[in-house]
Amino acid sequence: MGPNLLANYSEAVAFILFVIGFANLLLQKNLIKKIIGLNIMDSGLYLFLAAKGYITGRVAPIVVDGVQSVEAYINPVPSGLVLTGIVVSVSVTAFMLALTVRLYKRYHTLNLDEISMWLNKEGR
Amino acid sequence: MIIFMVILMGILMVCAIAVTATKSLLNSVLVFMGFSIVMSIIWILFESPDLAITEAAVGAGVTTVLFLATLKRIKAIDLEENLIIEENDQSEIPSWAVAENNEKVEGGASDEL
Amino acid sequence: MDFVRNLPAISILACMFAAIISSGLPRRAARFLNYVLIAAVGGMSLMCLAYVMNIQGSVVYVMGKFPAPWGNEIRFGVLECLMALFFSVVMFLAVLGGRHKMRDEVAKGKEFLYYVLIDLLFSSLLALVYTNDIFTAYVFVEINTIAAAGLIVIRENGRTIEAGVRYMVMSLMGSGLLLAGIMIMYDVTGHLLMSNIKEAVDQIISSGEYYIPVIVAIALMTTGLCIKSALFPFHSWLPDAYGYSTVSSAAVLSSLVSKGYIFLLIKLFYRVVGFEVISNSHILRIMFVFGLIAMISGSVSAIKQSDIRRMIAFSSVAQIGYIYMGFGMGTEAGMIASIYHIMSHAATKSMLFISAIGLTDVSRGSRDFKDLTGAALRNKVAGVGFLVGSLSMVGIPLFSGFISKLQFMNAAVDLSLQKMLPSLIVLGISTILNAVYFMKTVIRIYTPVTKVEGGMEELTVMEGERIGINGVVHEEDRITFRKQILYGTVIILFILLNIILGVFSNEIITMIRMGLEMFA
Amino acid sequence: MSFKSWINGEEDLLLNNLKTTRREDDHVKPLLTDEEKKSENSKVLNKIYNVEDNRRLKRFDKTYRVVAIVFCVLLAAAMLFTISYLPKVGDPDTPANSSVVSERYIESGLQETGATNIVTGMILTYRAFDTFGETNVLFIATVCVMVLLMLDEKILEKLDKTSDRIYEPDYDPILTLAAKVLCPIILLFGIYIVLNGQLSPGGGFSGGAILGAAMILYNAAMGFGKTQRFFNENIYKVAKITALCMYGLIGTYFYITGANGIDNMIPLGTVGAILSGGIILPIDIAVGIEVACTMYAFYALFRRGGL
Repeated sequence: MGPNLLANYSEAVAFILFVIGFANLLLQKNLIKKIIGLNIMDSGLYLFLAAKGYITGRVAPIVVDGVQSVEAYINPVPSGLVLTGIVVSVSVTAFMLALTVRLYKRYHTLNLDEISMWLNKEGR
Repeated sequence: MIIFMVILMGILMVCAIAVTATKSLLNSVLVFMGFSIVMSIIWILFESPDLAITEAAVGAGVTTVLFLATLKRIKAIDLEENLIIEENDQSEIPSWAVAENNEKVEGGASDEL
Repeated sequence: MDFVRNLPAISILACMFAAIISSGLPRRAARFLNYVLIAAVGGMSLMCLAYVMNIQGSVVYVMGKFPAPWGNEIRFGVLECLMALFFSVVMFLAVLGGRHKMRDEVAKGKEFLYYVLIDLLFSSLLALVYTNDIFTAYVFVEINTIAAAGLIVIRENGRTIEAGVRYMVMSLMGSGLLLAGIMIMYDVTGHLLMSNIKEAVDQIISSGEYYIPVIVAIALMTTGLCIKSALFPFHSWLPDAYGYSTVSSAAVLSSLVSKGYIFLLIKLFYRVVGFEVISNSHILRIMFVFGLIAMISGSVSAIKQSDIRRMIAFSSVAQIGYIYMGFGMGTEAGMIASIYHIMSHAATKSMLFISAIGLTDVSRGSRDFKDLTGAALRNKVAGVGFLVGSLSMVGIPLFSGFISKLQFMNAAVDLSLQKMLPSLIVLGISTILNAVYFMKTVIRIYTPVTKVEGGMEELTVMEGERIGINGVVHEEDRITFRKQILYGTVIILFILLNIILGVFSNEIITMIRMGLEMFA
Repeated sequence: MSFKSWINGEEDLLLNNLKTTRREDDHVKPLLTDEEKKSENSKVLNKIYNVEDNRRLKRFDKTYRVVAIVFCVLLAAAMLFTISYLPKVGDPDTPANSSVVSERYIESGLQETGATNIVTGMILTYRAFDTFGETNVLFIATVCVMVLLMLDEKILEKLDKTSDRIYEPDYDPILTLAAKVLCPIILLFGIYIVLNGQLSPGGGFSGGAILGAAMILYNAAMGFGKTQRFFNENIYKVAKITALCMYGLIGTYFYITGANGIDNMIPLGTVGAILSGGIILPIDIAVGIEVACTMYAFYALFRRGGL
């Protein structure tokens, strides 16, 4: 075990969230919950990245009063990446929800196992 | 500050586990909305106001609305299904024998969607 | 600066523009734009290939005015241009080959959306091939995933939608792991550009600080891409997705989409972490084992199928196993064999899917083996296409599959004993299994129906109807070359492509070797 | 016209005007007689209640669960192990925080991009290609949702006449009034955020999402009829394509001129004014329109099946 676990508690939380979301994605039968799990997984990752960019005692990277020294602002790169990531995850969520609606219309269930049962009955 | 952060992180974890544990889908969607709002507060604490605005608008706003719209849509499909079964008792015909697009024809002018 | 250097960037942007504009165009215009676009991109890639062959080196192109490590950049050498050219050729043929089925398969008002999806998929493939920025790669991986899922579900029936859900769930797990890896990598190196990351990684390896995070990050990224490219335990979505989607989608998905991820993986190995680092870690060994398992299990599942398209789909699982086995060998020869196999498999598999549709067309749409009896005699072109594809898959000389198997054998012989023996044995077994299921099909489709005697009760209702009492095949069940000139031409072009890959294999392998040298 | 075919079950007016005759190569089993159906049903039932089969399935399910849980636990352990070796949070000297990359973004970002908000400046100029890709992710997601949920124009009209209330409340005075009061404010706030992207937190994506949320609220309160007066499918198409093309053209101009060493003709403007930031402001506006359209389109497609 390395030395920094306690100092990095926010990252630990982030990755625990990631794993919770991942487990939801793997284990939940219900599609809606799977999708929520996906969102939690992504949020965990973004939390990790945002925590990485944070530097104690510095402020948000918006230039005020012409101060442009590195010592004044936090790292702007992670914020940009997370911004991209959030937009990606909302698109994915919308697409998955649309798939869910169609599946429900066809099979009247949200449970993936039952759906595969129907498919088995259809003979594959 | 650190204590506040720790508390918020704790709420995040509780929300994440609660989503898994709740039976009702509506509840889990609402809990997820709470999760997003807590997340946006955390981002303010991490000095990323851009993310906080985006998360509040996208995560707590639009995503939740989409989830709720889906749930409502699903409920509507269920209602139609019940109507159909009551009107003409077709339940013994396995629905897999009916091609996808004429599923709802029996219901007459039922409201598809 | 030479104008040619702008072409890769222009080709990516042109694809995006075409997609955006197509979303407001009627069906025919969107289709025409799509064809023009793919042909133009092919031409541009050819020009780039000639250019980099001429200057014997790779070119870095900065997107915007800010140089590395601040801005995005793309980078192209021989291998990238070759791949782009090849992708556009296969894409063009696959899209053309499925054109006559489009009306049956895609709902009426949605055909233009199909072309939007194809355009964007193509742009993301090109971007994955050319990019030199790891986060750009992530964004385009997502575009690729969503576009591929859209191509699966555009044929709206229950199975494709279910397969689409499974595909998305799998892929999103993969994307999550990939993103986690990228983030840890960014954290310990401070860069997002591949070349800069490599410098930082070299420093980390020599100094030893942050060694564990780097290894974990590589493992996460590799796992993510393996999941996305349907390596063995993660292939559950694949047969339904390939088996029930539209023809062009199946051809494009099997031959190009997973290959885009695999190409990104190669890039990761060579350009981000360096091949020495990766071959000293255990990651390659794990990949090797999974590749071997995939080769066997994919073939075994394919033998069990009675549905021709699902059989071809399962064969894809086995072929992806081949590619990962080549990576797992950990030598340059193995890598070259894998890259060659990417091309040969892409050319062959899309041809198989497209000829399979020709065969099922003349069997009243049935895809069951029983109903396919004699299909090759009713549709000669498709039959020849399927025959050539099967021969190439099994590894008969003159066709591309033979060369890739030869390359794998050559690469395997140089390995240490504990890797050589399993790879040679599994290659042999897998070839036999390939032969079993492909030749079974070929024999079945070339068996004339009229010769079935006394076995009438074995035939299905449909077949009985078709054969009639005298065993005469109805005229409308025959498809001649003259009826479907476009389809026939596409099959012939595919056969030519396969033979070109087989005959000019030396030149192509030289190019791949050259490309790998200038890759890092 | 199609009434007869509807009676015969060949065409479904409620759905996508699809012919419901089976598509040719779907290989649906031929229609069964009653007895065959019964035997088929019993076969299915036998399969479902087959103890042996079920046991196998259950065993598979159990192993799957165990393997998945073990994998997740291992993943969590590996992650925590990794984190313990990562640099500390909040430390200014980590490789990421002290690298030349962020240094230049902060130190000369203002001069090179003209944006006070360094994050917006970074994603729209330094890493512009990423962001264009991201906009395309949104675009392709709309396309896919349209593939799945869009219904035909005729069916939509018919549906609207019969049953708008299933999706919308009839006339809810509280909701309507609240929407009347809130919508203008939210819209103004969204426009403010879009236009001030280069100066203050926000930018095209967040502002666009807020605009989209306002439109969703208006729609939820007033119904589709009223929304369509100012935002229907044609306007949506024109707005979306124009915005994306504008972004694409500006982006392409920026990439090509930048890479070939040609000077950029777009002036950076005075720092701190609204009209500053060179390419950032027009891109922000384009992105804002695109995101707002996309968010609203998602909602409309989910609720109604069309815009």
